[in-house]
Amino acid sequence: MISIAVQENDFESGTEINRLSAMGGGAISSFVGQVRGDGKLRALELEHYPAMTEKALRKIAVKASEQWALHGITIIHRVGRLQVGEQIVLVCTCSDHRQAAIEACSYIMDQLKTVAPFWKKEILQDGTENWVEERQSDLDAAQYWKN
Amino acid sequence: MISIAVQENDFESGTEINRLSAMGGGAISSFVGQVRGDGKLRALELEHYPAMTEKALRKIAVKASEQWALHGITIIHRVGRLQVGEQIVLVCTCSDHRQAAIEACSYIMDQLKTVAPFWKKEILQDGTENWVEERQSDLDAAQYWKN
Amino acid sequence: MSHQLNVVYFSWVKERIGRDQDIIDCPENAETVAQILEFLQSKDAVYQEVFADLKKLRFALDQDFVGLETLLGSAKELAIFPPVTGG
Amino acid sequence: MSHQLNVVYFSWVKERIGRDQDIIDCPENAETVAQILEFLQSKDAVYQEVFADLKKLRFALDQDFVGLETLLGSAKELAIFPPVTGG
Repeated sequence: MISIAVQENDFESGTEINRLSAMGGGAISSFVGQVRGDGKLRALELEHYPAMTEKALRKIAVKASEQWALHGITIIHRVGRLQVGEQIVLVCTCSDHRQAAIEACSYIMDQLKTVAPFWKKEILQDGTENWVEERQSDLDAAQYWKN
Repeated sequence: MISIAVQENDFESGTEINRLSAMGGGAISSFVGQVRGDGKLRALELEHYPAMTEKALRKIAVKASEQWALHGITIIHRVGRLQVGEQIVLVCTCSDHRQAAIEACSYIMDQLKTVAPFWKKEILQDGTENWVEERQSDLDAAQYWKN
Repeated sequence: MSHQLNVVYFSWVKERIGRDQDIIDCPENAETVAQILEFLQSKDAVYQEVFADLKKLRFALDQDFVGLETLLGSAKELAIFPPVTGG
Repeated sequence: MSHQLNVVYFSWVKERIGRDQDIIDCPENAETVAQILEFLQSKDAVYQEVFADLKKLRFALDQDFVGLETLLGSAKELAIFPPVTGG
């Protein structure tokens, strides 16, 4: 069961984990990304491509479910303005086996970072704004799964 | 910050994730193991070696914090009688980087399966009881981190 | 018959162009993504500057990632944006 | 002076022996974990049977995993149990 949500509202990781664990697989892996403060950052503005976002996330989830035996996949990605410390993304996977759950969760995050149409703009304490640039480490991580 | 708990009571994965995410690392990985039903199983009885358990879990957490840059590690393991579907274990890690958080979480689970003094007894629907035997796949998983 | 294409922009591409989409009539000889970019650049100095470094851009045709040489076919929407940075 | 050792059992080792610990006076010539096992086996047919296949057992001395040839030293507690199966 694949569940995808793109929303402005916050989410409760515990609620999502409990929903997947109710499927009885026994192994639930999850990842939460949040806005990390470095002293200079005030907030992030998350833009996306509404017509494409859910399609792209679903494609990633389907690929994961073809590679690992999963009972369920949940992806929630927030958009709009997010303050330092707020949650951005949740990926949660449920399987009979912990390696499958953990690897699928890691795979989905790596793909999401490189093929889901989201763009982050940093709003700094001094008011300046910068579009975040892609990172080589994210490209390398996504590449790993192709080998 | 390492937090270890061995307890009969259930836990709330969301509460534990939120506690670690409050440290501001930005990347929070977690794993939940639960009693998986196969139709024949009624419950598990989790025994442990109280004088050693926390020491063994803390040693695993310290080793993880030496290998990855982590802001926090939480390990909760339940003991006593657990019905099908109940949660057994939670591992949660927080880092600045998602790969570090995910790998450390995976490492801790693999170590926990092989060097933490817990023993599972299966209580089947028909009343028979079996001590669970160690699995080669768990030994292989723990071995992986030594290479 | 002229083929209408909705060209949508995101992130700094949208900011620099100053709007989030253009509805264009594809010229007869524009068969690929690259040729649409050339067409837009020929019309306007802003496009010329924003699309100057193609390595900094990514493209999606009807909401699927494509390369510069992909044929437009009967696609209705071309999206132009920088590399994604979500998650 | 005789060295007292608390020998604790878990899982099916505890069930087969029928209790969760023994407090024993180590014999003078028992210096390793293996020698304590031999000493216990020599005392009782139940120990002899439960400890018959050493490959199925694991050991901890003062709450640290050890091998059969580890020296007892001044350890106060020896634990004998099957491979762990938590998580």
